Amino acid sequence: MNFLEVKGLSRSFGGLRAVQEVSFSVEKNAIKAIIGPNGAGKTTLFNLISGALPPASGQVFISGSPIHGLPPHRIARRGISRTFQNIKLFSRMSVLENVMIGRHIRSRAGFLAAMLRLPRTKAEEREIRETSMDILSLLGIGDLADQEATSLPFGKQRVVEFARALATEPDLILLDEPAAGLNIHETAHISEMIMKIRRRGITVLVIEHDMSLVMNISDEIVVLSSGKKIAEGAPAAIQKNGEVIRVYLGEGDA
Amino acid sequence: MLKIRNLNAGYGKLRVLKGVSLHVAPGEIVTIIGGNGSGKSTLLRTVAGIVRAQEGEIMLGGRDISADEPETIVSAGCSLVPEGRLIFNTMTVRENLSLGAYPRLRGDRKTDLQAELEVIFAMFPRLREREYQLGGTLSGGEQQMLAIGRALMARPRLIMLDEPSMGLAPIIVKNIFEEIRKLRGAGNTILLVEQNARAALRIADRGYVIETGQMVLEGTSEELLNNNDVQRAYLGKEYRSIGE
Amino acid sequence: MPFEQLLQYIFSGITSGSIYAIVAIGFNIIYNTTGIINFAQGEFLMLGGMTAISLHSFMPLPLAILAAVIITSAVGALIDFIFIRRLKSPSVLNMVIVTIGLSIMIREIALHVWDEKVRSLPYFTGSEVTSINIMGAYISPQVLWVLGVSGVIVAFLGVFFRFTLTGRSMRACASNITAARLCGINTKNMVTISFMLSAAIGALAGCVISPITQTQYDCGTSLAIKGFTVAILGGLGNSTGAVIGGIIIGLLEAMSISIMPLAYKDAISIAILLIILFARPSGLLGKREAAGLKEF
Amino acid sequence: MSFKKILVVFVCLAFLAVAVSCKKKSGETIKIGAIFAVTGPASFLGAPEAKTAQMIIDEINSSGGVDGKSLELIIKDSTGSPEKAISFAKQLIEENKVFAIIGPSTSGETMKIKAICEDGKTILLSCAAAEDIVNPVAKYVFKTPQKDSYAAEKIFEVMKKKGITTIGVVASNDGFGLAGKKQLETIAPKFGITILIGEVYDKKATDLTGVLTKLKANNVQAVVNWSIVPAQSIVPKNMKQLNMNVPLFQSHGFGNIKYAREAGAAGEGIIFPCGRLLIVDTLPDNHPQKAVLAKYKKNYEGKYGEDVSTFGGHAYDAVMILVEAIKKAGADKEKVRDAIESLKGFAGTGGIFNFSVQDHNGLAIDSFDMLTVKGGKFVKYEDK
Amino acid sequence: MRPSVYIPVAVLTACIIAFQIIVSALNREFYLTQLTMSAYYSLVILGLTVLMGYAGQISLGHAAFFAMGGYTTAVLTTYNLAGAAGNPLVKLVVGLGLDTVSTNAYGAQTQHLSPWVSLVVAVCLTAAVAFLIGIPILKLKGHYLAMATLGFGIIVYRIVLGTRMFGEADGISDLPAFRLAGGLAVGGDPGLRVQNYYIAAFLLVAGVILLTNLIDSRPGRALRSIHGSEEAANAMGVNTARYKLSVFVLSAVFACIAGVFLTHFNGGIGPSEAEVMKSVSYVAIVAVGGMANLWGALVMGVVLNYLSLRGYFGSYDEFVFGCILIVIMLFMPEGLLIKENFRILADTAVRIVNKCRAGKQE
Repeated sequence: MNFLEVKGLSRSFGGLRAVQEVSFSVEKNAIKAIIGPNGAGKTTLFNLISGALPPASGQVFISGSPIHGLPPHRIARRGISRTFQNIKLFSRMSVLENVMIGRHIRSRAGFLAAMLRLPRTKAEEREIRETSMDILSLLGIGDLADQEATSLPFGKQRVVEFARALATEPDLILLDEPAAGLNIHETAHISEMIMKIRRRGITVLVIEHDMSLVMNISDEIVVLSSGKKIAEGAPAAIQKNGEVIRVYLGEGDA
Repeated sequence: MLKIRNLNAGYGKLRVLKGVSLHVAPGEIVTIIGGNGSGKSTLLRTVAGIVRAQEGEIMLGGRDISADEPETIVSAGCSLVPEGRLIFNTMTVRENLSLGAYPRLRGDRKTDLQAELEVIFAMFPRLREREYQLGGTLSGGEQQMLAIGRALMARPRLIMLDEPSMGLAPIIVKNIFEEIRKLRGAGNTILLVEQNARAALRIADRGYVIETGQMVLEGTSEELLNNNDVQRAYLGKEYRSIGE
Repeated sequence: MPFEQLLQYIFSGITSGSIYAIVAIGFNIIYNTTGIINFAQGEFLMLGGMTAISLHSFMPLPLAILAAVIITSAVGALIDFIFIRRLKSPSVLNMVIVTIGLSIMIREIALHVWDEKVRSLPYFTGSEVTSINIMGAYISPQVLWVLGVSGVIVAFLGVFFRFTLTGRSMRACASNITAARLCGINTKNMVTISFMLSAAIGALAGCVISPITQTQYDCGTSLAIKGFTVAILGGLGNSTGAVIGGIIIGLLEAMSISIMPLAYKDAISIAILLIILFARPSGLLGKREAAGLKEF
Repeated sequence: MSFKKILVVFVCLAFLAVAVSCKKKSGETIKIGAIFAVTGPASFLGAPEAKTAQMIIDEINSSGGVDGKSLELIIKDSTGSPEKAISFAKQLIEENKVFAIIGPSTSGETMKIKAICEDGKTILLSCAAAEDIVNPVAKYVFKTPQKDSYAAEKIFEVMKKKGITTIGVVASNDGFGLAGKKQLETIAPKFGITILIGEVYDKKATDLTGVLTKLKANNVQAVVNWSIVPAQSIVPKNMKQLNMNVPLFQSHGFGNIKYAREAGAAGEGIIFPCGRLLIVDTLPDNHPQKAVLAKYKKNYEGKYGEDVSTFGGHAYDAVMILVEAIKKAGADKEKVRDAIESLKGFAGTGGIFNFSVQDHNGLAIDSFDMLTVKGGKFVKYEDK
Repeated sequence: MRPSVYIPVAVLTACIIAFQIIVSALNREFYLTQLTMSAYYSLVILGLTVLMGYAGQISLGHAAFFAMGGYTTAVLTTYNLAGAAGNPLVKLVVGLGLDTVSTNAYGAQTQHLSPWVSLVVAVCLTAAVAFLIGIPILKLKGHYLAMATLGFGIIVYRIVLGTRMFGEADGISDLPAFRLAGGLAVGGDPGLRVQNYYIAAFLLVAGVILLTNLIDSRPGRALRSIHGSEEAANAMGVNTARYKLSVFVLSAVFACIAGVFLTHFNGGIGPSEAEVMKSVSYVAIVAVGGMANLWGALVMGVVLNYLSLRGYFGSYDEFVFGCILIVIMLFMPEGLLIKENFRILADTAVRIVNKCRAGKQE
């Protein structure tokens, strides 16, 4: 049984059929990349998997149990975490606090306990803080903990988003263009981090444009075009796929 | 025609462009390629006046427009076809196009709108068929044509196109690029930002490569197409060579 | 219920409904170009009415109304120049608070300029006792004026937005402000025009309803709340929606009177509005996405 | 930026100034507090009341004061909100140590501060109408407007003569309207009159055709509108608009010629009970109130350039009763209170006041006359 | 966790005590009356700040919750139990010892429900109503949310104004004092003034501590994340609908408690407490205080209400309020009491001092 199983997922907006009958699966602890031209429906696909959008039809299974149609916060509790293409960090909160939100599903203090600051809550809070700091240090931005997250440079914000997603201790992480807007060094750093994540036993699904990154890290690639899956396979196979070359890489002068 | 020197710009505290310089000569097609988030759209938006320039100068035909409002810049002859097209969904094709001529209609009420529309319709016959249809009901390619047509209605000296191929099927992309090539033939100057680097470089005279808000490379299209770094990062050359 | 009586309730509902609709349209004009609700909209009605009443003491009625409309739209422009333009990258909440502040200020200034007493313009045709019999129900000629002027305003706005360059550019601003700027439209001026236009419409409405409802320095607030209700019910930014919403609320109120204590009239109409909102979170004719876009 | 700096500093200084400043006045003065709804929804009561009170105090001071002492009036604007009235009452009693409080304008506010004045042993001369203010009698609380029940009785008397038996009542949803409606409902059976419909409208109502249609549908023989708000001129207009040709009775809240003028032609023939302030010109010279009324009307209209109203008259009576009592008893709160309680035959604008231990209003039913509108003027109503 | 949070609380407490000592020494204790009232209104504003500033949900109907608290206790504690001794419910209440006997202003004894009971009833009722209407209302956004909350406020106002049980336009008067424990009581008697000041101050300080704790905790962060990006918060596993609802209920309860206490302190309540303008002014004060700034809201709440309750600006009260709104929104959209403004003030003060010194030396 595959870890993540996507079956016949479809969704349209108005007349635009953003995702049509997309199916694929991801094995436990694999890195799978989704590529395709802008507007191919990649981000919509992520939104469907993470529950941000309900699918019009189709199913999503995680370890065999269905998660389609669940609200995003419930899906998050099933161990799926994500980052966003246009970075969505929480404004007016520090880097550390942003990452601490990631610990939300791993802690349980309620309103009353928090207001009264019960001993149990204090202990939990300490745990949240320490774990979050650990993650920041792991990703090498421990020194930024007290900065306001949204005032950081672009590259750092990506790392914070990463840290936040990791703090949920996910089984599956969805990365939406993690290298967008980053220079070559930062991209290299990101690719290292993705490998690090995988070593922790986390399955990775990544949307990316940077071909060098994609080809380097992914075990398998799904190619989308105009909402449809046009190819799936190992990087080497994808590179040879004529259809992919025609659609994705330009006007087929190969 | 357009000369940018040491331009800094961004949103709030975030600085996206860091000392960008470039120039476009009359009658040229110049393309800017770069990854997502590298600042190429911001560059066009800054020239158009939508994003405020924080530092540096933008000379359009010998005048600094870096502090001007967008409407002044349009009147000065520089139009932007924005990313995502941004047509007026709730208005008809005809209304969309006529608003493109807004600055001239305001200046001179007698402007022969119909004649101007005919020029655009001649260029994009599909739009004539859809003249009284609402903009929002057009297909992606038609919307892109409408956006370009709307910009042309202002009779710009310089047209800036932001990702015209975005979200379009390959065959439509091909058409759009064909139209762009024709525009140059008609004497327009074009600054093109494109993610589809190969297609862009193929119709451009010169190109720039932008990375995290800085120009890292400049050259003729030929040079850039053959540059190793460019091939690796933007043309997928590396694995293509593996494949070949 | 006999037919005449039903018709009488319908007249009553349409009268108040068309007043609400005019206020709501004023809201919509500004909302469309700026994305904010101008809570001082009711004060435009009050200002228009009050100015016309003052001017009427030494000039003929049509002239007084015209002058009042011009003066009020100048006030609208002034508000934009002095306050709205100064706001740099404001949040919706900031804008709302500013317009609330403006509404309070205009009201209090009016109190000290005019005093607390009620005033009214004379009936445009006929007098207080004139009454027209339509199929057994009675209606004052001034009500016909209100209906007529509302109709003219709606028609005028329809023509203005569809066929004039300025109107089209304002629609363009409503549709997509960035694209409008890229077309060379001076969006700031459009905001000024929208303030002037909605102030002028408000002032005209204030004059037409003055003989029936009378004008007092603080009559704007309750009208504004009703107008806001109607604008939301119809779907923000949608003028057709405003007219439909206004008539619905007006009729609902009139009908509720026939079966329920009058004291709960407002509570009933608003409760129904809430129920409609829960079913259709963007109002009757509102765009669904629009409701989600404008956040505080 | 520099402007912002100036602003920040300015705001801080302003707050500092507000915090530090303490108004201090001393000397041989008697402080009188006044709580009126000068602005806000009840401003048509509070504004003339405040103007009147200020005018009389100025007059008295310029003619040498009372007992050789000048009077100081501290007016507080409650905007008609009970919580503000509470705050001001406490402030006036404890901080300003006033001799007595005039006002508030509305019954809701008065009821809230009744106990406070009682506790603070400060005389309260309310300008609000509700009978609850003086029933049960509180030692220090008085009121000057006429009783609602008398007004209701007066109205019913006329109706009875006219042979009216079924009526509809509309009232505004403020203290005045609701109290009046209650009185009408209580007293109607005594006169054999049935109230078919009793409705309450919003004090800011702008159109009442709906509710009047309901009345019309029930074929009422007369309409009573009990309120003090501008809707008093809307009701007659709407009635004419609906071609409703039954007589309209209003309450003593109609005592402002402004409302009759707003109603225009529609206002003709409205019948209402009222004090005699508005028909002073037609009173015989030997009428005990004539001199008082004429003087007040002349002074007020001369000073403020607006028509006198019975609301201002309530404040006039309150101040004059207090002054009269101080003249008699000197500047001693307890003695003045006793003096008010024993005041007899005092001619005010509202009528002849005869206070007693049980009666802290002091007006009898003869304080009302029935008036009507004729030719845009108030005249005494004559039975036909 | 973060000691810095307790420093302002300590400073506030010190200020509260110092103020009382000073005014008592100067024999000007009457200042405390309106300060007490302002403190209760500020409690409403504190609750609203968490809802608006931190969770990003506007409410233009908060006066309704205040009124629900005030009216519930007013109705329950002015009902004379002795007059209905035969009623089984009354018997039960008396049997359980939930009644109290008070002496009213006219010297008569009345037997009524204990304010403790009415406090509990009011809080439960308000929480239940807030919960029930919150479910559909909080699904709305922006102007539509504003309208819905405004509408809720209007409905409550109309019910209060149109129902005989609530005294219609006159409201309810002659509430008994709320006897807490050990001789402490909330009531209008001048003798209770100092202790009432401390009771109100205690509630306010407790409110600030509780809310500060909340904001800097797991649920607090979740609320703030909703304001930052609802989508991202959701993706991190925050049940945004539930959190919005909880904070709505919480802030309603704050308003309700303030309503209960202030109504007992005032001895009565009128419909003006439920008016739309009241709700609007609460929202405006939150904005003026700086939205996501508990301390700003607290200070502005106390100061502005205090000035208004003292009638400082006479009939220009509203006008001044409008001016303050506009000026602050135009020039300091982040609020008046933010660090930057304090820095400007400090800088200017230092510069003035330096100038004076320089002047002296010359």
